[in-house]
Amino acid sequence: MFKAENISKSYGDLKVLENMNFQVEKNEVLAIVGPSGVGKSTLLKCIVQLEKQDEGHFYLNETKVDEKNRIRIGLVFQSSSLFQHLNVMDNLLIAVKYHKLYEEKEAVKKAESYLREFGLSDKKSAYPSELSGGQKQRIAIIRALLLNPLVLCFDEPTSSLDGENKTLLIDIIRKIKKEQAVIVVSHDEDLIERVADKKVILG
Amino acid sequence: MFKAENISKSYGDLKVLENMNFQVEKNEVLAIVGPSGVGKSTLLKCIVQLEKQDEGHFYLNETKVDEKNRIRIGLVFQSSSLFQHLNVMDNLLIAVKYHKLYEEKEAVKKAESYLREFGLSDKKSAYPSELSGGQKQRIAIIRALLLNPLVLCFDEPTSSLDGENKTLLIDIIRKIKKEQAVIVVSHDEDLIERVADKKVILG
Amino acid sequence: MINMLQSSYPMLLQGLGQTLFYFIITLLTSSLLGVLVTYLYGFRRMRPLISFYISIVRGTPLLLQLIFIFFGLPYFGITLDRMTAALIGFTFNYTGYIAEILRGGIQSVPQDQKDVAFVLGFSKSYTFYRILLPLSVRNSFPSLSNEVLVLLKDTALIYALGLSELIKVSRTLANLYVSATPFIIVGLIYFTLSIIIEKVLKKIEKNMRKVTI
Amino acid sequence: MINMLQSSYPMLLQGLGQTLFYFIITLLTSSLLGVLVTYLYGFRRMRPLISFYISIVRGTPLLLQLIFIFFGLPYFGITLDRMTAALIGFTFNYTGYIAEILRGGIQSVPQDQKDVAFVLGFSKSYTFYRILLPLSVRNSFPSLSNEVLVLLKDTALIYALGLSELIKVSRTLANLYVSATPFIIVGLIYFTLSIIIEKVLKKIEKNMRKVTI
Amino acid sequence: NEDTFEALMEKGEIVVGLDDTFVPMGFRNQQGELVGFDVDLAKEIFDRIGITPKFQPIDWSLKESELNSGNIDLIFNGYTITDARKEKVNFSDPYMDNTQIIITMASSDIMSKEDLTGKVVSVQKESSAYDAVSGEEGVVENLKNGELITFDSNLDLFMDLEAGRSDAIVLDEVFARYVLLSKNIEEYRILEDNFGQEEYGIGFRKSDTTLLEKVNETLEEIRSDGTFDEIKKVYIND
Ligand SMILES: Nc1ncnc2c1ncn2[C@@H]1O[C@H](COP(=O)(O)OP(=O)(O)OP(=O)(O)O)[C@@H](O)[C@H]1O
Ligand SMILES: Nc1ncnc2c1ncn2[C@@H]1O[C@H](COP(=O)(O)OP(=O)(O)OP(=O)(O)O)[C@@H](O)[C@H]1O
Ligand SMILES: [Mg+2]
Ligand SMILES: [Mg+2]
Repeated sequence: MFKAENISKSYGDLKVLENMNFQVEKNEVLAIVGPSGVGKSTLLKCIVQLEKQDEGHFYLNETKVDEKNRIRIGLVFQSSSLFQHLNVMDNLLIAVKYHKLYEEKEAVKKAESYLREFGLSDKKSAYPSELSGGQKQRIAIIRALLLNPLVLCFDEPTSSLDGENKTLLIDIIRKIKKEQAVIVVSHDEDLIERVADKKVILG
Repeated sequence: MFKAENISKSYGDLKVLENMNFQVEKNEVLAIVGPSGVGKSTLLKCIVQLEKQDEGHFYLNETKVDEKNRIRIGLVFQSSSLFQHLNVMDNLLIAVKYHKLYEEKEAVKKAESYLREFGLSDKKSAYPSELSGGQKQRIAIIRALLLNPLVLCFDEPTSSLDGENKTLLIDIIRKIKKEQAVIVVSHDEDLIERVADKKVILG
Repeated sequence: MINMLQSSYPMLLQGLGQTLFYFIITLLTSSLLGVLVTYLYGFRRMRPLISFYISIVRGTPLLLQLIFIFFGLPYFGITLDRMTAALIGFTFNYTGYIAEILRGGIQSVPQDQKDVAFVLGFSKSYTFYRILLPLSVRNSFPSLSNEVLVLLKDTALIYALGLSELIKVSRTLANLYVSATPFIIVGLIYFTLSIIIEKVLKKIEKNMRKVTI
Repeated sequence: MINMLQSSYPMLLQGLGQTLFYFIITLLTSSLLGVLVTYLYGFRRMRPLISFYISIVRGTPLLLQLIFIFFGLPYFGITLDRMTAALIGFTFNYTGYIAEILRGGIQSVPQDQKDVAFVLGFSKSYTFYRILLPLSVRNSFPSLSNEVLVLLKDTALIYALGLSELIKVSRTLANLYVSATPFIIVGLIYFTLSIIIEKVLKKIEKNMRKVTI
Repeated sequence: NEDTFEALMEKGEIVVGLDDTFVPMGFRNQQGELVGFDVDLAKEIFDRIGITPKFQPIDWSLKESELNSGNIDLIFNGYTITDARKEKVNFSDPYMDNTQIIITMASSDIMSKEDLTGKVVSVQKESSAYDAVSGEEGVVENLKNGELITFDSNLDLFMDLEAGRSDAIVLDEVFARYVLLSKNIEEYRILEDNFGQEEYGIGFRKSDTTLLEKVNETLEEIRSDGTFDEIKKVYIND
């Protein structure tokens, strides 16, 4: 389903990724672990083409990842970045609407159901600056989930989540992996243990 | 040493903190725990006077916390906010220099020793935008430590830290608490267990 | 002064009408085109051309631009009537300044906002229209307001094309009455207009700021 | 044209000197005062006063401001010589515009930067000088550049006080030679000056941008 | 407001206000020196009175403000005598006549004032041409759109005439003759009709009566001894 072949990446003199190879299939959760600063986020940025790797290629269903098919790969950033000028609902729907994934009504229904699940129903019309750290993180996760990507990458998804929300996320990951390949970057050993099917260790 | 008396705070209709009371002494680490969105960060912001509580007062060594003595209380934010236009070293030194806590030379030495401890010696002249999540978090922690506050508050200090760095931070907290009162907000049960002397549970 | 007002108000009114006409049309055309130019600046290949255009606009006085369009173009076989020449000149000029302000606003949109738009798969135009432009306008609103208020007064330059507006009327009246009072009157008219425009702009700014960053 | 240049370059040179004199002095004074006004805007009690000042500056044409200072102030017992009146007028005006641009730049500094400065116990002035101002200048640099380049050309308005600079020289020459060529020459001089200033500004901007946000 | 003559004599300097772009009355030559008929005449007059003239260029629109605020002591630059101005300033005896002439392209079918009906006519703003044309009844209303176009400078008039946007222009004969020197005069037509004659005078503050008398006396002297015509010959070719 998704494959990384000989990926290398440097920032100036700093070699961050060197000749990385891994593969992840539908129904699998791949965990990427390693000490802080080793290049985990950089790898995810390369996967979604936000950074260009110096060498190697990624493949999605046997096709090289490029401008066209990269949008089938989702990423939840380490610092959950919501659009500052949009409220929660608009943040959730803007991409869904743009890609016309489903009808507006259905999109709203899906978004609302996720919000309910994560206990955020009362924050629908709040702006990002009015949310707590964990609330922002959950909204960013929901936004990625709504897009139904083929591969979904999470960068430290539980960094601001309490136990209950973490369990909820784990349940969701277990559910979506049936249709999607999932990549999780985290320092949270408990999380890794509970969801990961395989592991890549960096550094 | 530090005391919170009848603290209440609302955002509009949303009651976030209600009649909170707690106390923390030198040689103590107070943990504040509770689900995401319950008001932990809000409480810390009130402590450093970044937000004004609606009711109640904080006391530092029996004096009300106000514009004058609030600067003896340190806070490491949940999303580690470094000054964008300053490199790591300048970020670390700007406040120390401003408050003329120690001589420039000594300050640099201290900063360098912390950077070494946290494995960041090679990032001295990097800008925040060139750092990883965990690196930023560690710099923000070092900046707070250098200021030697009477009370030091941490908001999710390990959210992006790997095991090794977390242990390092725990050691440091144990060391500084001899001179300072420490307040830690975290969802990381392992961290709380290892450092907390007492707990306040919100929500 | 009251006396002078009474006998010259038709002229003043007409001058005011002209001032407002050129102000409003230019504001509309150059805002729209300014946004377009800012958008095109996002394409690497367009940059040299746009930079060149901006250099011309900012490198020569608006007055000379107007004079060139009106008196110079006829030598190249293009003879425009006064109104068209004035509107083209103003639009040409203000589009450049507004585009430059918006470019600045976009540069100060935090990188993470741009990254998210990219990862969500938004096209360049959608990112521009839904993310960059709104944040940029918010960032640079005071500068844009400056520009709007300067435009109001720059319309006075149409005198060079033989058109008549407030300042010109005041000069004519000053000459006629051999008195500086018309300048004071026109100053007050400008001031009143500006205060109204400023109020409107502040209201817009406040509405945008409700959503804090 | 070459011929004309040869015989009239002393006049052009003198006009250029005057233009640059008023440009440079005003740039310096109004940048400094603009920063000061922006700083004072941080104090709630100063705001009404500053807003009023900005309204006056933006609400009336610079030309009228100059005329008022030179011809109006003597009625209040303050008589200034031409140069002083011109410099005061320009500084008064540009300080307002620059302050407004910087205020915008400060508004778009992310809240977290302001929060950190507060928690680190920085005084208002230190926060302004070390955090807000640098970030604001970076945010609003293209708008500031616009202002600098407009100033270069606005210096032409000193003709109202009987002072002479490039545009005035071009008028004189145009009358002398009964030709529009002097306008073209002066246009080219402005353009060259602007290109140089723009280059310098771009360099500064790039240096600031090296440090990406 | 008092008579400043004594004070001026004491200072030994008198400030002459002029528009230094007004060819051929007062302008700058290639070297940037102020020259012109009025400049030379002023030098001659004040030489004889025994006071040094200092020439101060001014914005023509603000001439009376300059005079009354004391920045300049007199207005001396092809300053047309009008009734409105007489209320604000004192004029010397007129020293020169000027006609407001009408110029068209030679190919134009405009032959007389009457032919201006429905045409575009331009004049310089705030000029005596403007006053003359708009002062004549039944002229402006009959122009195209019922308006008289005004431009910043007299040179603009020629440019607009050549561009074909203006059908006729009205301006000072003194200036027009100077301009036509450097153009091909065959391409233009100066109509027989004109918009009247006017006189140039020197403007003084109302209170400066002594100065006015002195200047009038000296002016008369200069006329009668032939110096006036000598100066005129240098700048104005009839
Ligand atoms: N734009 C950049 N310029 C230079 N160096 C960079 C840049 N971005 C990242 N780096 C460096 O690359 C290395 C890898 O960064 P990355 O963010 O991938 O780490 P990470 O594994 O995600 O760490 P963490 O667990 O702390 O988030 C770090 O040492 C970082 O300093
Ligand atoms: N500026 C604001 N306006 C309105 N509501 C706010 C604002 N800031 C925070 N809130 C709300 O106040 C509540 C408490 O927020 P706070 O950031 O203190 O939570 P927290 O306990 O730190 O959560 P987390 O563990 O997710 O960081 C949240 O429900 C949040 O939505
Ligand atoms: Mg990372
Ligand atoms: Mg929090």
